[in-house]
Amino acid sequence: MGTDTIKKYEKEFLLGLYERMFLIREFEEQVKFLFLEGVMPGTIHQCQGQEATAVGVCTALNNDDFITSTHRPHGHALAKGVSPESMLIELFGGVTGCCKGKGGSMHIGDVDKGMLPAIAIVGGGIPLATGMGLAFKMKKTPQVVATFFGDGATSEGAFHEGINMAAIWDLPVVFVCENNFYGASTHVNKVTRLKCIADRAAGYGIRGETVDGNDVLAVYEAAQTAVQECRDGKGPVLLELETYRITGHSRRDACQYQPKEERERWKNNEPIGAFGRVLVTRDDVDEGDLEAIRSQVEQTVVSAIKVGRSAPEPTVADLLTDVYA
Amino acid sequence: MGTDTIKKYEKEFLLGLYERMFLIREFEEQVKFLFLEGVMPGTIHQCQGQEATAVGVCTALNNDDFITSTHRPHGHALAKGVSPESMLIELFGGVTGCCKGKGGSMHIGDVDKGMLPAIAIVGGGIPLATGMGLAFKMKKTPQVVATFFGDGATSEGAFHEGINMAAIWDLPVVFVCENNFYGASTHVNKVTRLKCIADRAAGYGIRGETVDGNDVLAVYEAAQTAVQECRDGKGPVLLELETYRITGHSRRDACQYQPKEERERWKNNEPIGAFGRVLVTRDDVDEGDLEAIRSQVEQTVVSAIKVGRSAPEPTVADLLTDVYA
Amino acid sequence: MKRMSIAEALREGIAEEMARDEAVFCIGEDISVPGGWGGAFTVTLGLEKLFPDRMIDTPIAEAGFFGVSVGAAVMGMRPIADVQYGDFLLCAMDQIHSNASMLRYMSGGTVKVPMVMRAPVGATGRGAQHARSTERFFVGTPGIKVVAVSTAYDAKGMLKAAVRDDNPVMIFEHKLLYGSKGARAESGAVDATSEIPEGDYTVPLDKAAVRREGSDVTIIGWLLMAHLAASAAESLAAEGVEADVIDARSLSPFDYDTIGASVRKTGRVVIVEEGPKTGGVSAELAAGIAERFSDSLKAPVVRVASPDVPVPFAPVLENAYRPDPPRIIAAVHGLMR
Amino acid sequence: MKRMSIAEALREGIAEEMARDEAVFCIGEDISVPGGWGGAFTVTLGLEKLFPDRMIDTPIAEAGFFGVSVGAAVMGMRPIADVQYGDFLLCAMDQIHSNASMLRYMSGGTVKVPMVMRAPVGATGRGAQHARSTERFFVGTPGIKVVAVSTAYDAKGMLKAAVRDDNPVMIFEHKLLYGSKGARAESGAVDATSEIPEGDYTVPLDKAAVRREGSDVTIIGWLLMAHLAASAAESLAAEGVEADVIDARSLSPFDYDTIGASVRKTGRVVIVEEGPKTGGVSAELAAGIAERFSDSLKAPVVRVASPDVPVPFAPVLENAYRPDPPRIIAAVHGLMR
Ligand SMILES: Cc1ncc(C[n+]2csc(CCOP(=O)(O)OP(=O)(O)O)c2C)c(N)n1
Ligand SMILES: Cc1ncc(C[n+]2csc(CCOP(=O)(O)OP(=O)(O)O)c2C)c(N)n1
Ligand SMILES: [Mg+2]
Ligand SMILES: [Mg+2]
Repeated sequence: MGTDTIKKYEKEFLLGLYERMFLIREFEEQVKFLFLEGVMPGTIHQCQGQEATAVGVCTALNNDDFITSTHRPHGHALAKGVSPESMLIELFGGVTGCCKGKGGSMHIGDVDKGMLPAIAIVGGGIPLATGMGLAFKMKKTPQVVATFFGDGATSEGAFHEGINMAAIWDLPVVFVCENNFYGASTHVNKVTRLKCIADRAAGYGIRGETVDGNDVLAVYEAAQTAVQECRDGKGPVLLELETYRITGHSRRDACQYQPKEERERWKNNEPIGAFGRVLVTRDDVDEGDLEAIRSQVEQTVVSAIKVGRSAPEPTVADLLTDVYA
Repeated sequence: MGTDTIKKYEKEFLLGLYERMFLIREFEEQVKFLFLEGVMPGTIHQCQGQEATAVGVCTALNNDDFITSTHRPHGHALAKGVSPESMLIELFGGVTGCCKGKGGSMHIGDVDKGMLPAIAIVGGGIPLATGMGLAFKMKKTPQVVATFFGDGATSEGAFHEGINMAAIWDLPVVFVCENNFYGASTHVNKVTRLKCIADRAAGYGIRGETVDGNDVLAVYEAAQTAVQECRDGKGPVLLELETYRITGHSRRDACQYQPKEERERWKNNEPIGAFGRVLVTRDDVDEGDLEAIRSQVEQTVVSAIKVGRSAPEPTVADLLTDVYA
Repeated sequence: MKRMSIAEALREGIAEEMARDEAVFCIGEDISVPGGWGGAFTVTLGLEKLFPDRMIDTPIAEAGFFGVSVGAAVMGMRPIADVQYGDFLLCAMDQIHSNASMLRYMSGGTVKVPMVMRAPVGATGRGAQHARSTERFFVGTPGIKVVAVSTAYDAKGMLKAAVRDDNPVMIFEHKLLYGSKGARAESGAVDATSEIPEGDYTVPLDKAAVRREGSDVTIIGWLLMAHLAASAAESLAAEGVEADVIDARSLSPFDYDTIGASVRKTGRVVIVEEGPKTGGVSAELAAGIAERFSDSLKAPVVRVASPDVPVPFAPVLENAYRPDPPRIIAAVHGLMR
Repeated sequence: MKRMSIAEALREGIAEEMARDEAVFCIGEDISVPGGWGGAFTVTLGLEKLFPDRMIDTPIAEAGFFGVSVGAAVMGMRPIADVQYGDFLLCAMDQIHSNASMLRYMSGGTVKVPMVMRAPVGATGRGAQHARSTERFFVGTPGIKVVAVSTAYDAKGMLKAAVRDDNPVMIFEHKLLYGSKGARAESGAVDATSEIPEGDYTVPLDKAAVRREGSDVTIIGWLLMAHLAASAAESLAAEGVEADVIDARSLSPFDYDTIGASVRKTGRVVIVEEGPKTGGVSAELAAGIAERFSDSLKAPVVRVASPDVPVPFAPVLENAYRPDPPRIIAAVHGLMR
């Protein structure tokens, strides 16, 4: 993440990236707290440390572009513009949540914001993204879909089938692999002989690229290029974003399968701090600007939590609705 | 298929290859005839034109090595040593067939000869082969498994999942893709962007190789190398054997989706005639030797058909047996 | 009016719906290859000439193209996904069950998935893996509607209703009923042709059909078994036993109005199902009838189904596997005793 | 004797079988990663220390590793395949149904497939895709045996019997019954611990268990529902209604001897099932009981199950989805009227 790159952009744009990344971090940290406190139901998969992938990719998309997501969807949703209130209500099982309390953490989504309800079956959302790309192509709209999935998902048959069909039909789909080096507790080196997942692209005759997923601008630029290729009918593209979750896989995971020094190294390289350090090298940004953003975001999350906690629950009658259209 | 290569081998060995290929051809032609005559039940998928792949690969295997097969298994079975009688009885639904009449054409197999009952779900047999390789590795036996599948099967998730696991565990599995350029009526160019299927190997970090699948010696030598690599713990390997079926996909298929001149070209290059032409360039082989083999094989098939047609049918009581061990 | 086979009627229905609505498209393996067969049973033969951009031939990748259909449907398209054999639905099971059927509910009703799935079932001399009656895996799946068509009239009408429905609809078809012709004809085929009226019509997805009226016993079947039930009923009539024959047709939900009216009249029920008895569709039907109409039942519901074995290849075994009129008649005799 | 949870009992059973027979091995996702969790619910925790070569962590590829298990089994190994959530069986459906269950039959009995499949089911606050009760997809699948374990004693004994069986055996386990500890503990868990005897024992795969005796009504459940049935029975006893509580336990085949003895005694049956009512396991059970024991039935069999909806996330909805003692009691009251 160079101080040169950072000069190419408007201040507002850069601070916007910072703000959205910090929103994700703060959201996740508060949710973790609520969860450990025992007031939040369910199980959660969080993305602390991976904020740059969600924000970098989604910033390269238009409002009417789409994303699909996984069991770890909070960051993607916030980055695509799903409101923190509607998400927190959902996490608390409230009837006014983005899925009326029927989805929960693993199925967060909001089609009005361009996000399909997340698919928690690993790899299971990938063919859907191909289908969305097919719809865009058949309808001749200029929309693009970015489909997030993990390193672990690339071992699933659904990945293979979905990406191959997007390739043969030249569909506008950006396949975004967030390689955080672990699928649950299993290191990626145990599940593929390849050095990098972007090399899988060769098996489908499409372009693949490995990017520093903790560098939000690098992600943004790679995503922009990929999105443009897709809009130009030159898709699909496979983007591998190398990152790390600096929290557990789910729930109360102590991550004992990760070497301590690896964990420390990545913690020191987490994307928000790193971006902040580069940001302040600009003449027109100082630590105070960042601090102001952070405290404003903290306020946003605090009040969203308040909304979430006090949202009305569904009634038992709601159990039977929304099965059929 | 060079006249040089042909000199490296013993006459008996070469005539054996010829004999087994011709056995497959004759078997298939007679079965086709019986089928069109209406005396043979079921549906059939035949392999005329693809004899060199089956024979080349299986000749590189030991008796206690294994193969798995597909909806198009007759050639593989004959090449691995399953008896023509037991197969014909099976095709006629006889109780003394290799699967007691319960399997039929698409599930031909005989574990005593090293052939699992064929799996007719496209791609579905591939993970089984990986599991067989895993068993050999865990039991520390030197056995190898060769798994046959078509070009069409490489689009299935089962292919991806199965080959990847064999790769990460270094299993003794030869993945044999018989690329006959069509999956049913669909040309391989419509279902992958790749120029050749062997390139898929790169996605799994294993060695891939494209071989002239109508050259039985080329197939044999490539298979031998692959099998040896597997025995040495350096597997798996993906072999792509380019060939062509000079008969229909199944039943009464007139192959109108294949360009006529393409069909003609391959017919002229069918492996048995081609091998015969090279064989007779040896001083110690002449057309009479080949003729003798052919008429002996014809006898074998005629008498196998006789056995097949007159084999006793199962009784209704057999319906309920063999469900559980 | 013209007489059509199920394959022809489906083809005409698909063509009409594609002409009516640009969002409708077909997707599947070998469905529109020039010189090919129009799917495994000729249903889509030639449609690529009419709709060159909306006939999508896929790789052999069922999970993939069912998932693709879901994604396209959510974005406003109306895919008709064609699986060559109902057995291969199992390859796509996760996409159908986890995504197609549940997305609407998980999204709190903000998403809809208007897709049609077509699957040929039935034992037809092909051995165990191309023969299963896979209705059982989808009946009772919340979010999916399931129908089974046994006449050309229903095939066209229900196909059209399914395309217009905003939910995933699975249509089961039977290989022996298509009336596929030429090289794709099936031995042992049964005539399921109908007079097809001119012009647009639909057949509701939630109504059973009474194929024959009688007051002594109710015989319920679907697909091939509806035909065999009718033929058994003819034989029974010759001996003076008059059967109501109901083509259950809508398998999810069942039409308990039609079924109930018959049960209240006859008090005796035989359900005929191709496929292993245990855990089949007729288990639900039998339990559902017993729950609703036990006061009218003169005897427990009888299920005539296949034994609990995979489908065998040998014709003599396959014929014994498939319920047939003699077995249906014997069951009725047992009930009338 | 020592008191053990289901997770501990399964672990001990697996370890004993692996020690007894070198062909036994475990395969699945995250089952033996050092520093990991021993599978999603701690069942295999630490076993890699005892059997470093026979604990196989796989990529996330359910169809793949179930297929791998089939292949290994056919070659003489005895895999225990662990799926993290019963929902993911749907990803492997084709491998299980087309290969594991049918290979023996298709081969005319020349091949056997001795494999164990373990699957945790049940709604536990995780939303629709990690919550399904997938027993229904396997009950009645010819070639597969299906059991469901609701006590630690049974878990160990049936696991061991399953490993020794020469057929594919699917073991369903319930997330709320494991007694997983520490970071993997489940909120809402129910005590399913047992005293586990020293030494080897097995529990047959085809016998139901009578958990409580009474003569007024038979309540049949399995997994969590067996516990809730027992608890409902206690409340009923307080009002003078004595229930036989049967843990169906062996779901394929059902133990109609044990069930029949109870039905003949009580004449009234309530079946309790987690999962959508239509097309569930209790459909078969209800139909099967009606067929066999109708002379003893004083009223039609009653099914208490979940409504026909996917599993909702909000706790208030999930609790309404899951059958509970009040609903069981109400069903019994309805029957006794
Ligand atoms: C089909 C399927 N198998 C297994 C799981 C259980 N599971 C949930 S998340 C996870 C790991 C996913 O790893 P990866 O794709 O790398 O994503 P990450 O969690 O690292 O974001 C697993 C195994 C699942 N949800 N779906
Ligand atoms: C999962 C599955 N999908 C579809 C089919 C139907 N089908 C049978 S053979 C075949 C084509 C297979 O092509 P390929 O793998 O190239 O083998 P080939 O027939 O050329 O030998 C198809 C689509 C099947 N048997 N299984
Ligand atoms: Mg990961
Ligand atoms: Mg092919």
